[in-house]
Amino acid sequence: MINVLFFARLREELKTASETLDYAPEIATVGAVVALLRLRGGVWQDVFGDGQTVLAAVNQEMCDMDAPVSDGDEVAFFPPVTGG
Amino acid sequence: MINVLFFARLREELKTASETLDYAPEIATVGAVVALLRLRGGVWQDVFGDGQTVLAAVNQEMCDMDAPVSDGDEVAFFPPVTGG
Amino acid sequence: MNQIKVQKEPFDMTTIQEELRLASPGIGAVVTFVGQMRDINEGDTVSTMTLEHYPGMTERALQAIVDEADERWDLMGIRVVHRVGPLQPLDPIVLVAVASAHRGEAFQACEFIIDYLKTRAPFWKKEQTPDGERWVDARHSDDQAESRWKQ
Amino acid sequence: MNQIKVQKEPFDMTTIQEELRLASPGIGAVVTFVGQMRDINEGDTVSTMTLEHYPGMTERALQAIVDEADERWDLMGIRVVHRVGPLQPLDPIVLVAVASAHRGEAFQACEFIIDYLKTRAPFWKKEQTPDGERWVDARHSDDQAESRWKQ
Repeated sequence: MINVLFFARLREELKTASETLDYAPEIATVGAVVALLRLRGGVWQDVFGDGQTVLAAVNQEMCDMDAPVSDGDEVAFFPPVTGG
Repeated sequence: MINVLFFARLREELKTASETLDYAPEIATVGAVVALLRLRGGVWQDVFGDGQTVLAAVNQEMCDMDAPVSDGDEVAFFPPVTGG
Repeated sequence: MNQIKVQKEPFDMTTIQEELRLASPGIGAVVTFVGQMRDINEGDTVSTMTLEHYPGMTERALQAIVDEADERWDLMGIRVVHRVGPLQPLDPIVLVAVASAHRGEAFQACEFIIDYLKTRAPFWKKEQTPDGERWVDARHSDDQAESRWKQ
Repeated sequence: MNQIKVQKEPFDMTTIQEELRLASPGIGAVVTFVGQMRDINEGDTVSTMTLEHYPGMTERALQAIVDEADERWDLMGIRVVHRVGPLQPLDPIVLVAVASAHRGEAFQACEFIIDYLKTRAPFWKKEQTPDGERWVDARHSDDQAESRWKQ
């Protein structure tokens, strides 16, 4: 299982804050998780589409799309941060 | 008349905080005032001697040795500042 | 020695700064940055702001930034406090305070921490304006500010 | 909008910072520098320090520095408070606080003001150490810090 979280604009547009995905070797990187989500079409394709800046974190560490994903990981997606 | 002030280490070494000098055209610059004081010899020569860093202000504005001095001015001498 | 807090409640700047500066008589300089909510952004009036964050990751990200500052400079204490939840104009949003023996290091570390926080800590601002709600966009100037520190 | 004070009495950082930051809801950043007395200088224990100044010129020099900061950057308020007379370790000596819409300007102006104060404002420190009294020497590093701002 992979716990997937969405924050801020993404959470609102996707109308979900979190979901769990069954782990499979096909989603062994962050980019592969994104590709899987995009396949759902509609708003998923929009949010994760080309030209969108989506940041990712695995187990609460920011990472790029090549970062590995293992069974049990927490994978989060969110827009560029704007705190401070 | 020129009101001459001494601060900090200079005040202590010269054992005086202020004095007044009669104005004369020969002391029309800060450097000329320094030369006059140095002529007194002893501690005056030490304090204003070569190799000593003495800062000056005319009418409460820091200035260099070429700065003009007029009758009625306040001329101050002091070591490099160390506040803050 | 260093403290990081993420909280809904207002923070007390005085207590934080006093506790930091009194920690050692070897401290010669304390530099404090306070970021507060402005009533205007990109030309529009903003009446309220809501700060969302990623609990857990936020603290880790702030800790990593503070640890990096501590490695780069010779410091004697760091405090970072960031508010989340609803905020009004003039409310302090974030405080970064750094103590050191000499001022140069405190200034650099304080600015470094807030620059990195702006691009690396998972906070998101949503503004309420007369035209409705909107998410605040990331600023290019914040990316530039961060990139200064990469040598 | 700007305030300069030279005083024997301790100052209240909280009141100064609060009054500054609440002056306008357009203020987004407040950077504060506090310099405080260290119990050690050049390897020696310092029990007390006495700050002498040049009344009249001090205020003029500080005003000139603050005016120059105001010209160089887009600021929304400046406070400078400097103590004179006897001080103990951990006593705040000087506070410089700068408010602006955005943080970059507040950081730069605050550091500029303290750098210039260190080389241009007529204050002199005398330390009491176990070996007796001594005047503090000017630091070369302060001249270097000042020269950064001359472009």
